[in-house]
Amino acid sequence: MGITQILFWILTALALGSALMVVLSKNPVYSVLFLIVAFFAISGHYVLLNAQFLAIVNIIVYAGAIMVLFLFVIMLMNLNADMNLQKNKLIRFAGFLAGMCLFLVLVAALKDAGIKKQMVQTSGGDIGLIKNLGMVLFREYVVPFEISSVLFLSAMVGAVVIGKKE
Amino acid sequence: MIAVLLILIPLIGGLALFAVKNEGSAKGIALFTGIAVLVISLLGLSVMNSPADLNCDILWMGALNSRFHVGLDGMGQLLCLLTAISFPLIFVATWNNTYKNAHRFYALMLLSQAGLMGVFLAMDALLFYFFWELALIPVYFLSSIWGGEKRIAATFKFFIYTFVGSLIMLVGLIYIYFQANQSFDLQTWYDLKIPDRVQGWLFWMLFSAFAIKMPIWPFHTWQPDAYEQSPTAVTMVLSGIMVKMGVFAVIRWLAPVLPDGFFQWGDTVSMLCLIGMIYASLIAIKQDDVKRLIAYSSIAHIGLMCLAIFASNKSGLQGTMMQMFSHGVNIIGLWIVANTIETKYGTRKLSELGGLAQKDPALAILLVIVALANIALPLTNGFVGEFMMFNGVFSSGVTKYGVLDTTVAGICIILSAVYTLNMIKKIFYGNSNTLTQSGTPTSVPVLVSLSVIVVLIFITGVYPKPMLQLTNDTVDAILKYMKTSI
Amino acid sequence: MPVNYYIFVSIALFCIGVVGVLTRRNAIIVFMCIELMLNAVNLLLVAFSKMHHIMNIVRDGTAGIDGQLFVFFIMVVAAAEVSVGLAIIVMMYRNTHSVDINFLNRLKH
Amino acid sequence: MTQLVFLVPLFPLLGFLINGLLRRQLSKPATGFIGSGAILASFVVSVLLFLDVKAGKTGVVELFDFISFGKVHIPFAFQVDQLSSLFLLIITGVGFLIHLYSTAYMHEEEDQHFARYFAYLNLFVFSMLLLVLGANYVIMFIGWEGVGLCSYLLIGFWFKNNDFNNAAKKAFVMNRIGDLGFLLAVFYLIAKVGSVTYSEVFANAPQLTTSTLTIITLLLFVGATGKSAQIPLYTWLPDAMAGPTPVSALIHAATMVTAGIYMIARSNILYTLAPVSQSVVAIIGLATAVLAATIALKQNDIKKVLAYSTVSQLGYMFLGLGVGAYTGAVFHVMTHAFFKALLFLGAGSVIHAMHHEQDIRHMGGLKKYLPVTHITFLLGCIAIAGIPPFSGFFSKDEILAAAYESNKIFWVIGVLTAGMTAFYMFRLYATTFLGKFRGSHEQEHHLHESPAAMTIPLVVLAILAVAGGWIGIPEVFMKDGHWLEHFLSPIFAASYEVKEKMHAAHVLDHNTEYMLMGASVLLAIIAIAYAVNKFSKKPDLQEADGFGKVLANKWYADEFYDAAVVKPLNAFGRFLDNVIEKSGIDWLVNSVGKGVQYSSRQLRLLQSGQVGSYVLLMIAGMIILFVLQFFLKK
Amino acid sequence: MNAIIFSAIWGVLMMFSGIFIKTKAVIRNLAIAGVAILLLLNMAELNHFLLFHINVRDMLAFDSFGLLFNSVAFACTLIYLLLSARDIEEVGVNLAEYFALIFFVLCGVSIASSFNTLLMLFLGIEIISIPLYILTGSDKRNLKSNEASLKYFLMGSFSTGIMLMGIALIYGATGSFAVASMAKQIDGFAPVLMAGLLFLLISMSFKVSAAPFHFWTPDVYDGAPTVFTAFMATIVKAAVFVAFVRLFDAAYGASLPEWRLTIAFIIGATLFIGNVTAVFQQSVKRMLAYSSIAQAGFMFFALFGYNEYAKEGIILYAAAYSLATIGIFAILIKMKDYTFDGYNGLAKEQPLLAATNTIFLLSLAGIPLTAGFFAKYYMLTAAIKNGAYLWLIIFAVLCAAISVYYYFRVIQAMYFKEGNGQVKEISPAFKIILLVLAGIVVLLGIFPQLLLSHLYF
Repeated sequence: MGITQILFWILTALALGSALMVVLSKNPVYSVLFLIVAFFAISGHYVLLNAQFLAIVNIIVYAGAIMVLFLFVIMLMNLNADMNLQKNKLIRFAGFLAGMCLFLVLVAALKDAGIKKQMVQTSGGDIGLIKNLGMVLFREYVVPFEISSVLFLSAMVGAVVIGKKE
Repeated sequence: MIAVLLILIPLIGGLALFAVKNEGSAKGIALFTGIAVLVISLLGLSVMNSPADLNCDILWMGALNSRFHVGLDGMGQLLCLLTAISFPLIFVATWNNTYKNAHRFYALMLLSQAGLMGVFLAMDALLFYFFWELALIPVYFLSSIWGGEKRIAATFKFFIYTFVGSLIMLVGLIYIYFQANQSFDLQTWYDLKIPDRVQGWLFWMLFSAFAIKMPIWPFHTWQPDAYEQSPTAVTMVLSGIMVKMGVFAVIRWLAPVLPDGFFQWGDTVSMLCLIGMIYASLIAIKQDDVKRLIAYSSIAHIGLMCLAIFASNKSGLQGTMMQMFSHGVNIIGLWIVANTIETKYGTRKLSELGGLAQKDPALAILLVIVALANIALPLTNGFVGEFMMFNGVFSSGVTKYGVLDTTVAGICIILSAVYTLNMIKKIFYGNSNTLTQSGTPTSVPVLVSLSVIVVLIFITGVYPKPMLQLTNDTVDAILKYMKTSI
Repeated sequence: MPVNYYIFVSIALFCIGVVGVLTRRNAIIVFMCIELMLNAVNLLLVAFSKMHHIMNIVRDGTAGIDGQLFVFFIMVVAAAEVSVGLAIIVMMYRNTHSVDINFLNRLKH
Repeated sequence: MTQLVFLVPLFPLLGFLINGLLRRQLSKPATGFIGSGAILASFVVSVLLFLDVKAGKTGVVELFDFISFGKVHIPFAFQVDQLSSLFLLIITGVGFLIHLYSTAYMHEEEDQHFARYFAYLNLFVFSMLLLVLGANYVIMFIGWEGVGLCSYLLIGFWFKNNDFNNAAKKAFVMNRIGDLGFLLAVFYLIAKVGSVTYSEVFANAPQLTTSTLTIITLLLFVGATGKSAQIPLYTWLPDAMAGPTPVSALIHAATMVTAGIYMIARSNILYTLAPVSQSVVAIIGLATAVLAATIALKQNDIKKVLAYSTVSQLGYMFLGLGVGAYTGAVFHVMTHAFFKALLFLGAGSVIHAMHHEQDIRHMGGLKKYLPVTHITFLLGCIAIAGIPPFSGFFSKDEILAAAYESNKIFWVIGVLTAGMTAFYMFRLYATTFLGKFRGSHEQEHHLHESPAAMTIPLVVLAILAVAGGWIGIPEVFMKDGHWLEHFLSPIFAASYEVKEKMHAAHVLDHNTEYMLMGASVLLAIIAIAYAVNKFSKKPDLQEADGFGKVLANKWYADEFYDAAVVKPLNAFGRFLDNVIEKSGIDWLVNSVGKGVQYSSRQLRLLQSGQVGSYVLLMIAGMIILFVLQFFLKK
Repeated sequence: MNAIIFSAIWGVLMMFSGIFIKTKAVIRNLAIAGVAILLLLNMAELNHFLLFHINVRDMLAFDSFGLLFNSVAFACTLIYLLLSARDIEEVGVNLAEYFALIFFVLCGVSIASSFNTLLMLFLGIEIISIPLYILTGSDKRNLKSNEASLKYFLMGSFSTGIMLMGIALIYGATGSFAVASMAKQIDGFAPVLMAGLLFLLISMSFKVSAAPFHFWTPDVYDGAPTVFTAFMATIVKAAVFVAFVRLFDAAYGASLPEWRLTIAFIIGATLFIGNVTAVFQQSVKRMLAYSSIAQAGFMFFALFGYNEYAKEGIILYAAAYSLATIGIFAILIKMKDYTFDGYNGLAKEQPLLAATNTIFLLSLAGIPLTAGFFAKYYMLTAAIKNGAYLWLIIFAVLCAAISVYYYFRVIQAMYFKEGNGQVKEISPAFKIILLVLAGIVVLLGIFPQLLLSHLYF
């Protein structure tokens, strides 16, 4: 087992564990913090896959910007100790069960032997570098890039419409 | 040309009537339109009866390969004539009825006429379905707006019931469309050979719509309620013409198109018809409401027609056609009387009436004639049709049970006498009571329309030859496609 | 690494997100779980991207790069969604002083 | 002349139309004149036709195509031959007399009802003529149903009385039951022969199998039982006495009820070829004769007695047909028409005089008040009792002789019935005309002989009742005395031919025949003597008891039908309406609607308004789809 | 391309118009003019007239199918704005922003109808969804609107997650996002592809509110301001369907028989739940929400029997359904009482409204002589042509019969029941446009090829 494998398993354990904690934490603030941990773990996977750009963006955008926004909102609303968990144990259990079932079904559906042969290149390949990504993004993907500006515009207008005091 | 006019005139008349607010002129225009249609229909029978005059075939929807193909064959002529005669009669007979928003009433009446004409004229399956539904909508509104107390529920039941049937029919029609190499043309369908097994279930898809429309037991329960609750003028349309749509459709769109399915299920359907006939007759005997009585009697009569169609021979089919016309005329006559009594005495209960023959002898005589025609007394129109139908059933070559069927159906002849005479007795005979004491002779329009009906009854009853000749070729053609011997 | 490892990890993360959506009532936490689901997808996309890269590197030097670009677009959209989503949650909080997703329950049946 | 046969029914039809349409405008004399005149005109044409036929000129006149489909053609055609021309004479002749009689009898009615009466009566004659004249079974059926209709209309002529209406309805419905049999027979003919025209049917009859013929003839006979009031469909006829008395005379005695006999006589070849049917006809006829005679013994209504007597006599005629005495049956039809019409008209005269009293217990001693009526009625009674040389004797004797030939038991029962007939007729006569008057004073005060319009027909009919039999004097009395048999022989020729083929003809020797006649006449005389003796002095006024009560109540036949058929049918109808229709089919239909609404109410609960449960359900849906797509799909 | 660019530009324009223009009428007219121009430009592109020549690198494909649908969508929007633009003013103060958002949605619609890669599909769907979250919650003081917005947003994002999972798996299996390459996968990746397609199918089903992923629909349609419900329930839903059909063109079409059972399940559930639940509703608005679910069930037949009839049919269905529903909503907005009883006696008070409403309802019910008939007809034809699953088709027509029940309840209330249906003030122009709309519905009901023949130019 090489270093890559060891790192893979450590990061995976970290990601899954913190993801579970997001769901299980009673305090929303803890949830946010665990989510940030999970994001870092995922970024670690990106690094492992030599997707450097995404690793950085993930940390900056997700862990940095978005999660801070979440934290900010939670703090603003002073929600750190409220009715976190569903009072109805039955529904909670049902939810958990449904999630597990979904997982099992998906695993059962995808456990086909054929896919095991395909390997993922780790710590190599340079497509994840900013230079290469940028080249393709602004050549091939310029139309979607521009169109996503419409998305931003509408999100911006929306946030204003919703947030503005009348 | 004739065919198009038959649809177009009532359509235009109906649409124009929405704009006429005055009740009197609305009635006048409606009657005028009705008579114009009648004239056109007669023209088609007499002078302008070359195929070029009678048919019209233009492309309607290229993508679907559907054509606006309307035309008149013998059976079409007969039913269009019935429709054309019925509406003026109905207008005249209900001349003294007053309706709120009369112009709309008459407009919708004429629209339903256009729809009915379309059904009888369509030579293209999609067009046929189109008109099949279109005829229903105005009637739904007519009944629901101007009907009796429980009109909304009753007519809605009627609507849903028939709608379910026709949707299932639509599925069947589309299926055949693909079988026929994407064609809706009637002739193409006639030449089609669909596998037996497919025909077996396809038959029910089409027949369910027709059975509900006719109606065949046990799909009939919409009918008494609808007849009872509709304004009588609409009931006349419903029972006089609309139920014929079902019979007509079986002859034109079912039997020649799906002959194998037709024969496979012939005995089953015949049994339903027979059960329905006996059942309806027995219930009719116990009815106290004139409208319901006539409604059940109609079920029994239609059952016989359906039975005769399934006999699949010339006598049965021609008898059915004859009877479609006769029953249409006769039952309208019965409704006219029912309407007259209801408007005058405010009741339809047999038990509350009596002794009207003293007060209103003319009406009594006319009713007796119409009622007797309805129970097929010889020399009236009803006899010719029923005789031929019974004979057809009896000598049917496609079933082993012809004799049995005829005998059981024959019991209805007896039962029909019972309930008809009961009705006559309870309305007209006996002593008058407080309600009927104030009776006055019937108004002229009613008498005129009834007289016309009586004249028709005798003309077609004594000398049915022209009508039989009219339908002769149609029947031969249909039998040819059904591949049974004539 | 075999690709099925990544697939199952992603699915696991995804399902954890789903369970979170199912079991939590705090709108913000629910939303966070949805973000977790998106991240699971991102991880999967990157893994596939590298898988396709190694499969097709001979034919095309930049093979598999569109997977990573797609992740980029997902982040973009996620960011936009977050801005709108938080605005909606804040609006609701303003009106009801609650972020319980079941608190408002006027629309039903 | 034959070509003008259409005139015969045309006159009554015109009479019907004129009287019917102008009933408010015409005065009574005008109406009466038109009504009777139309029949008289027919009678004249009939006589001319008869003469033609007698000269051998028979034929079929085709007026127009009535119904034709495929290979089947049913023309509207009239057949003029011996049988039909004879019936024409009876119908128009007796019919005219009764019309004439009616002008006086119905004089109390209002103008329009008077006209209505004559219109109906003319319509009846028209239908009856169609029945007789038709050259095929369908035209016969037209008349067949038409007379039924007229019978219905005339029985219910006084429509204010609901009992009368019910009687009318009963008559019509029972006739219809028979008609169904008739129709089925017609369909059988069409199916087997391809034609309903007499000539073709009879020509093809030998080719048909016996079973087919048996079925056809039995079905036809069902029709006859309805129209001619035989077991089991006879109960309408006594009730039909609700109609005006001349109507009873014309329709329910002289003409309509004999339609069944006419029909079988017409189809004689079919019956001859189907011996089973013949036996059935004979047995039913005899049974009816006995049954009706027993009932007549205890009836107190003057018309009811006559009605049961009619049923009984009709039974006789069927017996005659059944044993192959076609001529005899037709002969009896004719004589019966004379004397029964006479009796009914006489009864009408009595009723007229008694102000619509019909119960003989309230009569008595009318001899002196109504001399003409009395004499003619007595003649009629003697004729029906079968005393030679009155007409009834000849015709009845012919039937009895044939019965003896066929089966001795038939003869024995027949003779006993004849004795009963004599008994109850003279019971009637004695109670009515002899003894003391038992009615109210007011009635007595008003008693008077009827006007000439009524007595003239009585006299004419009396003459016919006495002398009518002389056209059929049996061989034993006079060689070639049976003129009627010669006249009708072309009609029955085929039958006789077949019969001779089947079993060697053995004609009764003269001694046996004398003996048979003697027995029946003797019995009749004894019965008459006993009856006159008993009832002229001490009429039987009490309610009957014991077996007599059973007879007085007509063997409880009506009650039996009511309990066995009418009530169950009504109950079944109610059951269908209330249970099957309302709580069965309609309930089912409605519960589809209710079911949709119910599931709507339940289904909307899924929409709980909670995001958590929505997502849960969505996940469940996803799992289902995955399972479907991955694991269940074939 | 004309439409995408122009709608984005006009959206921005509308955004700024709120700052510079204070008169509501001008803003309104500007928006209407924008849609009209949009419509014209799109028609022009349908006739091969392009404003811009942009190398889209196969990310988008402009074929007559998508363009024709765009035209239908824009025309519907135009009618919608003509009928209901005044009512938008009553929702809140941010009039210009609402219009801007509508234009952005239209931009998303244009993308969804012409995408050629899953990336564009994703972006298109998101561009449609995000403004709708906002519009749903635009009635800020109204708790129902808040609730609807939150539910819509949470469930919408959730389904976005599912869609992305699907796209990721498809990418994994095929190595490309291009629609054209979706049919073939790397060896051994068949289950991955199928799982991906199934995820995609589920999320698209969510967007078109097919059962069992429809739960958001009634609540959101009910809670959103009625004017925006009208927009969401018609144009947007149709657009997603068109996107769905495009997806089927390549991805599912190749292996359609494999998908029939799943789709049949969805159709059955959708028809049943939509129709049956609608029966019980007391509010016409909520009934229309369920009705839209039911109609989606019928539109699904286009996917079920994917053939030439399906493509023609979905356009016709989109037009028929949108036009009729817009009309019904426009009248509903004018009602003072949204329950069925609120319509009682409307025929007497407002005969024209009642008459046109009747035509629209008949169209939804699929009665001949209205566009709705041919729409349903095409769907049935498409399904029957394959000859399989006839029971499903029978079930569908039975459900259509149930739909008559709730549609006709409105007609019954208007015509047959006593009462005086209260309406707000109605301008003559409104009536005229309604009449025109009804005319179009009837015209398409007699000559559907007026619309469909454009598909083949």
